[in-house]
Amino acid sequence: MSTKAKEILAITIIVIFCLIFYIRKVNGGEGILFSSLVAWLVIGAMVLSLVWILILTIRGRLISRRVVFIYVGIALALPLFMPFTQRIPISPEVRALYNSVETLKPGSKVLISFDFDPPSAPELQPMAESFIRLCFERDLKVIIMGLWPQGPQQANMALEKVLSDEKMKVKNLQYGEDYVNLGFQTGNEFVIQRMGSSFESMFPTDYRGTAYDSLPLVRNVKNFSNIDYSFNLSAGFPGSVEWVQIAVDRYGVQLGLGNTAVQAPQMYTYLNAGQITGILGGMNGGAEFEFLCKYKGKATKFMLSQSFAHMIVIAFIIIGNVAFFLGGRKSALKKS
Amino acid sequence: MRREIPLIITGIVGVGFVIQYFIPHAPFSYMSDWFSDWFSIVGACAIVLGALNLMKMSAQKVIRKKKDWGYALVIIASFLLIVIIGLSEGKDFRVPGTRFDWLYNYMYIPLSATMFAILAFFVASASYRAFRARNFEATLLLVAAFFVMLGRVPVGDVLSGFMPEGWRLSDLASWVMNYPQSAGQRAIMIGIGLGIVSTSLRVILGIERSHIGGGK
Amino acid sequence: MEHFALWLAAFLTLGIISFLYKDNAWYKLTEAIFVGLSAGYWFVTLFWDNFYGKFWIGKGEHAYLYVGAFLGLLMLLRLIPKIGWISRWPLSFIVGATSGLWLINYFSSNIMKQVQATIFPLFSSQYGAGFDAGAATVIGNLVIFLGTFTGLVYFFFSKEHKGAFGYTAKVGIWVIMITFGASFGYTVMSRMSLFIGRIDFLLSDWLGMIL
Amino acid sequence: MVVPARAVPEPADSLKADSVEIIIAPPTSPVVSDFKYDDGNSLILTWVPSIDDLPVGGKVLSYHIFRSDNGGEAKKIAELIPGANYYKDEDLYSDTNYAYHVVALSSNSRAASFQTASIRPQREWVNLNLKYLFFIALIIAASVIYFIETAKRGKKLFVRKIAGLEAVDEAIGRATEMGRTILFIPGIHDMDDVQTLAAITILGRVSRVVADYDTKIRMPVARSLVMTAARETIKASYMSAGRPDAYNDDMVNYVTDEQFGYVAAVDGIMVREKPATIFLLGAFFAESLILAETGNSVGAIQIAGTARPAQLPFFIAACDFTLIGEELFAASAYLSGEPKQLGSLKGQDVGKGIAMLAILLGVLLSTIAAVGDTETITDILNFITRVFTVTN
Repeated sequence: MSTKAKEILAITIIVIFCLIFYIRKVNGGEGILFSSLVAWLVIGAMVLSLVWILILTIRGRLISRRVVFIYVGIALALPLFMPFTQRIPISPEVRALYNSVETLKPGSKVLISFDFDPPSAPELQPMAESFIRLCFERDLKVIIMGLWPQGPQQANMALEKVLSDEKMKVKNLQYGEDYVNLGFQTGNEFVIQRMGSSFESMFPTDYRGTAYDSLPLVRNVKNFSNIDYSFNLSAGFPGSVEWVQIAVDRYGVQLGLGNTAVQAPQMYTYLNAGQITGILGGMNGGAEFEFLCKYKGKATKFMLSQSFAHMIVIAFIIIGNVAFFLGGRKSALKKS
Repeated sequence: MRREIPLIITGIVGVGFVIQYFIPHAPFSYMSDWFSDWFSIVGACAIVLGALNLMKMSAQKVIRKKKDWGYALVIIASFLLIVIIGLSEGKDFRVPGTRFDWLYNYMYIPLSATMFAILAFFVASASYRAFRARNFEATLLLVAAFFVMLGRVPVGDVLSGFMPEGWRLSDLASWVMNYPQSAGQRAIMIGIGLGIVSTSLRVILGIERSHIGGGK
Repeated sequence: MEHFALWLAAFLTLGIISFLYKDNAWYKLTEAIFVGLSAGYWFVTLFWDNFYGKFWIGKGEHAYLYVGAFLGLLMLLRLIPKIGWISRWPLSFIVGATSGLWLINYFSSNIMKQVQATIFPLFSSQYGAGFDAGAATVIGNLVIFLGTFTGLVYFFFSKEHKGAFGYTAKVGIWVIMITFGASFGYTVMSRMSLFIGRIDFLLSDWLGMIL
Repeated sequence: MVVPARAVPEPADSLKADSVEIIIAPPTSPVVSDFKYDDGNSLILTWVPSIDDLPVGGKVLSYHIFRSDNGGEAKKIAELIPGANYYKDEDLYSDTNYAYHVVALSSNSRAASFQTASIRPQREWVNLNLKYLFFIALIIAASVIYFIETAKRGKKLFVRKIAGLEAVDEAIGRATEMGRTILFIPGIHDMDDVQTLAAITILGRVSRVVADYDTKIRMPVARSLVMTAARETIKASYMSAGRPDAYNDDMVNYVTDEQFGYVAAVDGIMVREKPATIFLLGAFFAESLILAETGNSVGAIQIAGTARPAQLPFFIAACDFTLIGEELFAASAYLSGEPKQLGSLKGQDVGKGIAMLAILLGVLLSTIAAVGDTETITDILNFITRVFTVTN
């Protein structure tokens, strides 16, 4: 069979597979969960095949990129079907953040800035959800804004998710009194700077177009001095660096950060200097925070995939190095 | 003159923006705010040039029936589609429920999020190929990556569970992040600062002039 | 419409993923859609947010905005080949302003502040446990001090990396390598989670396979 | 300036009708003074807290600040926590007179201070807080200029080899031999980023060689302004190589401003055109590894450089040569080989020398001060710290 025919066959199979499952979903089909026996068998098969690859590599046959890709795909997808949970140790910076929110008095005003867009949502959205949930549980008032255009949209998605919970419905939280979404404003760090004198000048209306004055929650909020705590969910510029440099350094705001794992290392300098109260770094930080909030959200669910992916990457680094040392240094150095 | 005027503009404007840092008095105190606004407006005008270029290149492909001209046609069509919808919808084009928002949610997000996400695969293949203990430097890189990677997931602490509290892999990872990592970052940052000062100075002094079609 | 939207999103998602296998017609199609769509997206966004939102709305109140519009207009003169060279003026204006702003901002944030942050006593009286303990902190402080110092030696351009100077520079590059390793290790995690998000879309939102 | 201004959840404005009134002493000696080195829009108010404001068992629950504009009615402008003894009032006008008084509140009584004198905020022309920063900047800038001038007068300056830059000629030569294109990616930021500027200046050198060798160069960009600047640059290189006819505007083309849309297109170009040499220089974000890995998979020689520390490890992993941070900015000077450009690198070294000296002295002195506590050493240390502290 020619490559082309194989490709067409593969695509046809995938399309049929998708159609079957889609129809199943539309007809109310439930999700699939492996039994632990199946899960262990899958893991065993993966480990065995990795060993086989190791043997192949030692014999001098370097595997191609595509094989690595397939392993990553499997390592990320299959754990979502597995019934395992793992113990999550809590790092001090996450606990510090949790504690600083916990010590706020009920009724305190918390400002949350959503400075990310959909591509970073897998990491930051779970943090947003559990943070908002924690605020509502402790009767804190939530003020939302965004320095990225898509931020407030992400905030609305998080709010919708949190408010749909039975526990929250009982509280009967009202828009404008218990929480408010001020929307997006262009101007990057200048927005923070100008908020230092007046929130209203930057957000004359909320995202719905309601005037700032007619929102009971923020009517008396002039600037940062009326905010008790702020939390910044950031995936880059403008984001955490600007919040620390302007809101914290100039206006003395208490700030906690939720960062993508890429950005988090740079923020440790601020943590050490005492400029921020804590950091949630990446999905791991999100999962730890969910654990402290006693809530099982997406970060916890995704952590297993995450751990698997890590193990796969480490396995491939080991395989690469074993090949390098055993299989003759020169041949291994050539590009695979 | 065609060469001198741009150089003079660069020099004067450059010096002006350095000086404004030291002068709290208006109008100097507004200069950086102003520049940020000016730049957004210039950017909005300049994208016309870019868009026209994209259309021209694609149209040329279609007209000359070059290889893959069909895809060039798709570029033109999708560009025009979103521009016409976006401009006709007025300034609230982003509000949920608009057609622009639909395009954004069901086409733009999947595309950009997936392109970003395939990075996961490239990270793995780069690790497999590049992280080899070729020499001492590469080994250090590898070892640091290894510890931080393991220390940042729960598995790491399970593996090092035999160590007393405070000495586990996650603690080691934090230590590496806080100390050696900070040190390296700092050296790099100071270096970058100096590089930027010197490059900017060369530009302001007119020694570096290639960006305006310089040469001698 | 809901069904169509989901399938469309899935079609585009899989189209991009197919690039991992090889360059193919499906990817080329998604790529073309992506390029056209995103260029248009930015065109519309810049028009409404920057030109309309910033300039058109604000011009009455803030006369200085006309300067931006004027520079933008000069930029557009490029479209007329004969006087296209005038567009070098706004370009030099932007380059000048950028150089000036960055020169002083980076001088203060990257040089002054980092140097100031590195001035600290090597011995501290606050001890924690384990890696936070006294010894680890003292060693850590030493590492920061020596690492920053030797790292700077590595970047020296005026001297060949030879002799004692060469050894110091060597230590510098070691510290920099550890820095890169650590950032890499930290980054791997983030990159993995991105794809988990897409799998969640495909398997959960689209096909309903995950609980 | 960190102002300990935080809202007190329960304002004591509405006095509770408690049976026993808790009497407190008023805050004393309120003084208002101009906040230095601003555009005449802030004042700073200080006072001595009430003697009943104690850290433990204090009776003062909060302070309220009142302000009267041009002798008008005094209005409450802020509520502060106990222990506060100063307040910075911002957003004022330099043509208005302001007077203040401070009120201490217990749970059911209040005690007001005297009113301060009435003053106007002053506008200053020079921010003297930045004098040390100015001097150090001046020294570094002066040494850059000094070395440039020295070089102009013909003095030979030594600059060590930078591996990534030594490889540039070879990389271009390779593309010429193979008859393939050179791909130049200037990052995804606009012209308002000095990294992009650095990339464009390097492009000037690279395209000069390209023009000499008659190699093909391809440069897709993500910003319209970068497109314009890059065209000017390449055109100038072809002119100075004496081959203006060989230049074509299509060498540089705009793709899209969107980060990943751009990546998708560049990846496509890489796998279809299989360039022999790829330059990745400028401001890069998450796309760095996607580009570098795809480039690697088509077997191109890759020279990368950025000042984004987070992306450098990926370039190191996937590219043949990487310019780390400062090296990116040194590249165009180095490649030009012009003495005056090299002079500027010497100037940078002076800056590094100052930084290293300050760090060395600072760490040494602060360690001695922490152990021995000698007054002179503490004084010197404080001076060094003050020199490098930036206050706005």
